[in-house]
Amino acid sequence: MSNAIEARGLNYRAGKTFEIRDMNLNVPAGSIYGYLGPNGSGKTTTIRLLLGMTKRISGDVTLLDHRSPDDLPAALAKIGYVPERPHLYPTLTVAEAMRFHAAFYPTWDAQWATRLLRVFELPHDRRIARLSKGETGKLMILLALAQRPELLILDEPTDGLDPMVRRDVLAAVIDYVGDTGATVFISSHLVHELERMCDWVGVLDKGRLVTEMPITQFKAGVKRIRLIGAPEQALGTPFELLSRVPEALSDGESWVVRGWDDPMREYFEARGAKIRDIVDLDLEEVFVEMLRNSRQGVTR
Amino acid sequence: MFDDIDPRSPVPLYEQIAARVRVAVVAGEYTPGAALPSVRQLAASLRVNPATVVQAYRDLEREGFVEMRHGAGTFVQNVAPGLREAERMKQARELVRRMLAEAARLGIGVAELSRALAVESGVGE
Amino acid sequence: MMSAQMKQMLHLQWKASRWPMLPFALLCVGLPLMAVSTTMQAIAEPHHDPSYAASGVLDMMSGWAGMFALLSSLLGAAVALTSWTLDHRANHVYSLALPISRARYSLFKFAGGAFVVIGGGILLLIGCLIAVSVYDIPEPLSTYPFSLSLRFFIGALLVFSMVFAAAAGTIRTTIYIVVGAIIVVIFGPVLADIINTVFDTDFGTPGQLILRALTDWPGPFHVFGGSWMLIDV
Amino acid sequence: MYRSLVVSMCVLSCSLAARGAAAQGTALQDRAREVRAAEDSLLGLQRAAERAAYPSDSARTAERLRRDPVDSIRVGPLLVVGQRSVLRYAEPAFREAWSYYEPLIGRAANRLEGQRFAVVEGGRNAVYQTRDSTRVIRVPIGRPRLASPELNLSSAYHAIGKALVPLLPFEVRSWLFDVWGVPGQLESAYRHIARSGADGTRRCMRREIPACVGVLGLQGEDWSTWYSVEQLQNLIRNSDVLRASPYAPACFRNDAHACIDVYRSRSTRPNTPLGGNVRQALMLWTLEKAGAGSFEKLMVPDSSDVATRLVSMTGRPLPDLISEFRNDVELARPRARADAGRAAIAGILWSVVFSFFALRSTRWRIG
Repeated sequence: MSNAIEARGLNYRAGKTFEIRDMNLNVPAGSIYGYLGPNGSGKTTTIRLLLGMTKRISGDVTLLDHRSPDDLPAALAKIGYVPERPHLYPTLTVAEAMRFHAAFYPTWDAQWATRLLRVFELPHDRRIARLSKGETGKLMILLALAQRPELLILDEPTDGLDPMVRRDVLAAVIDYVGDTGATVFISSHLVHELERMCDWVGVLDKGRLVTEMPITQFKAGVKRIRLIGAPEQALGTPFELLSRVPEALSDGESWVVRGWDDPMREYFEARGAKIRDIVDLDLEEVFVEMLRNSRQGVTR
Repeated sequence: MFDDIDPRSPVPLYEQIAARVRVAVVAGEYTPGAALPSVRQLAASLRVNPATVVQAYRDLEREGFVEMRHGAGTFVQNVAPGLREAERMKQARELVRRMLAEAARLGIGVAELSRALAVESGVGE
Repeated sequence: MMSAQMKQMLHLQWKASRWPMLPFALLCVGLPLMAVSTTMQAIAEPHHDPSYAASGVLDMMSGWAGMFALLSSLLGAAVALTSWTLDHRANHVYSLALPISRARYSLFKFAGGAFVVIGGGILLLIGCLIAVSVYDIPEPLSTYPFSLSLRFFIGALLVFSMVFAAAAGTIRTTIYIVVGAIIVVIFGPVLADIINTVFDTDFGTPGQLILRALTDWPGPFHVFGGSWMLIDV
Repeated sequence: MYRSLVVSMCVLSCSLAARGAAAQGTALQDRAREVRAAEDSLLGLQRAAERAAYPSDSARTAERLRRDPVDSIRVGPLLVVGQRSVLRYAEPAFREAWSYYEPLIGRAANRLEGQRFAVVEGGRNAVYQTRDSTRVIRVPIGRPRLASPELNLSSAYHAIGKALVPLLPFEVRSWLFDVWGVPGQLESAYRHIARSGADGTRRCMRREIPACVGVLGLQGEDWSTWYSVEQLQNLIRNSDVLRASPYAPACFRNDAHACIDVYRSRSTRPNTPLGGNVRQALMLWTLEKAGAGSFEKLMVPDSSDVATRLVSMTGRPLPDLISEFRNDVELARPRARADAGRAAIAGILWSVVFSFFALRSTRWRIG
């Protein structure tokens, strides 16, 4: 098994406005895969398509070498899933929800579940309906982790949680991954949150997987270059041009490029452009430029 | 010690972690034989990918700063004096390089900079 | 032995339906007591000729019969609704992520609901047995606590399974069912009339046909057509 | 969304149960009355329709008659007249009813030669007229898909019974309340006996055969065998007219004769404890027991009472006969338990069917 999740030619349509066309998604086994995209880009829909909760028009999905949806139960036994919104039965207490969950997962680790319960400071006898948002989020993570899955699918697991809870939740996930080497597929629109933990990123925009690559490659040599007298045509660049926009206050232009290396200055000097500045960019800025690029269809 | 790890920095996370350890070792913060935090522990507390920590430790091992004993953990090596000096110099030059880059952006010349350095360090003492 | 999963599903059903079921539990025990006690009070009134006790009891009991049937179908419907509402509330996401097939999950749910319905039947039986043992039933009447409770249980189970099946579907399937029923009821007679006049045939109207098909043996509603009397000749 | 479905289902089940309960109480023994009521209302409808159709709408009538002409069939000596579409359903009912009566009434069948029965479909107007409307017996017939076939059979039994009643002497006719019954009414008879509070019926229930003979009206109007003195006192107490009788005080002093005098003084009588249905059931039961030729003995035009005729029909002593009838009626007691078992089987099977639908619950729920 080289890929924990594999989608080939996935097609889906909802109404007239949203569609996923021919998506190919590969989540390497053992990776922490950050699934990035702005709100409404189709992250949750993709996950539901993968897990066989939403019916696709066509395409093949393989989860941990099990085909979806025919062989879903076998796959789901090894998948811990935390949806974006609370999905647990609200009338059960925390302890009851744990017992319920345990009955369905043969790999359930009761000892660890108890420990997580203490770490997360969850009141075991309180009904889920009366838990705070943070507590519910922690319980969802607890259930998904204590079943000791091979693949964790987390859909915006920290959305709307306070920083303390967020930290606890992510630490628990990483602790588990460090222990078992499980694959994590984590979706978020909060880029910086994923930045430190992911080793793969997939960027989704309006139902289209814009890019999918290791994060080192994604971030490698990404710079903002402020130019005066930028060339009209950006042909034969040694780097990858993500976007170019005129500067607001001067007559220069601002280019965002990837794969930059200092000797590439020559490219501009040869074309009579003057480099005013070269600035490092973080993942979030790369992400934003990436989306701008994909939407405007700037020449590469 | 790892508090100022910055995922937004263009410097890769594993490099940042390795650098912190190197500094600690050469500064004598870690004495030879001391145990580094386990991969799992450090990854969870930093909320970084465990693979990142592993890579940092591997780099450190290759450079001779630490030793990874299978199943037991990662321990600080007795660093050769030459290596220690070289590392200190490397850190110093890195600092200066960063200062120069920032100064260049602000249009500050080297002369001004060295004057400022003298003033600042004089005041500092 | 009951599997751990079934046990948990039962527990879930219990937690989801215990408060809505409380009034039903009280009614199940209380209805037979109420029926028999009011009947006995009525025939014990001073101006009531005691020699007509039997016919008085029969008349009163046939009046209560409808209440038993109503309680039975309400119980079934309520159990079915409580078994699915929790899933509907979160779009079934949790159950869909469980590593069991959808059919198996539905079967678990069905079994859980059926247990609650059985509980209702047992409570009614208890109520009936208490009622007929506390009061002297005038001769030559007989009491039918077991067959009434059986009928009650079957009626509740039937309505439970129907509503359960309807509620197991999506909103869309429910709309199809309702629209289909409306079309049959509204346009069926018109269509049948046209066919009957044009071809000189004599089908009944679909409504009548359907009603007969539903209520005659072995139609699904046959159980509601029989005797729902706790005390009968 | 499915809540409305639930509500309508509950309403349906409730109304069905109400119907079932009502049927339990009354339908069986009242079937004959229902048929008669339906017939009467049909008659009115038919007359009204005929008035409307003649002559203003004769063209339409002619058209209807052309499409569905009036025809007749013979069933034994009987002549059944009606539009072909209705005759289609009337014929099997009449054939079955006649096959029941033919061996019972034997040679008396000749007396029915040419008796006409006009079959009328419920809900539609008859478009033909009959020449001699007094001699014609109108029979409401329904389409078997709508009305149950048993209802048509009951109609036919009833119609033939109507033709039989005029053949009987006065004593028998009045004892039967001028109505010939429908076979297979022993269960209904049991219900009547169980419901009746009269002292005689209660004693009959406890196997006192003379009491049975009394409440069946086989000893004439012997009220003392019908009601106990206390019951008569109760009845008198509840009626203003009877209470005002000069014999009433004596009656209240437990003078049984005085109680009867109370009724006599007002030229009235207490209700018979058992209605016509039980007597009609006894009559048919006796005919079935007695076999061929017994109907002729019933027809003998002398003034002998019903008891005598029953004895002469069967050749058995009256208490013996009534005891057997009583036993047969008790055996015909409705079995609620067995009925529940059958309903349970159907109910469980249907629940399994519906649960199968539920198992096909889709997993495509979102999006």
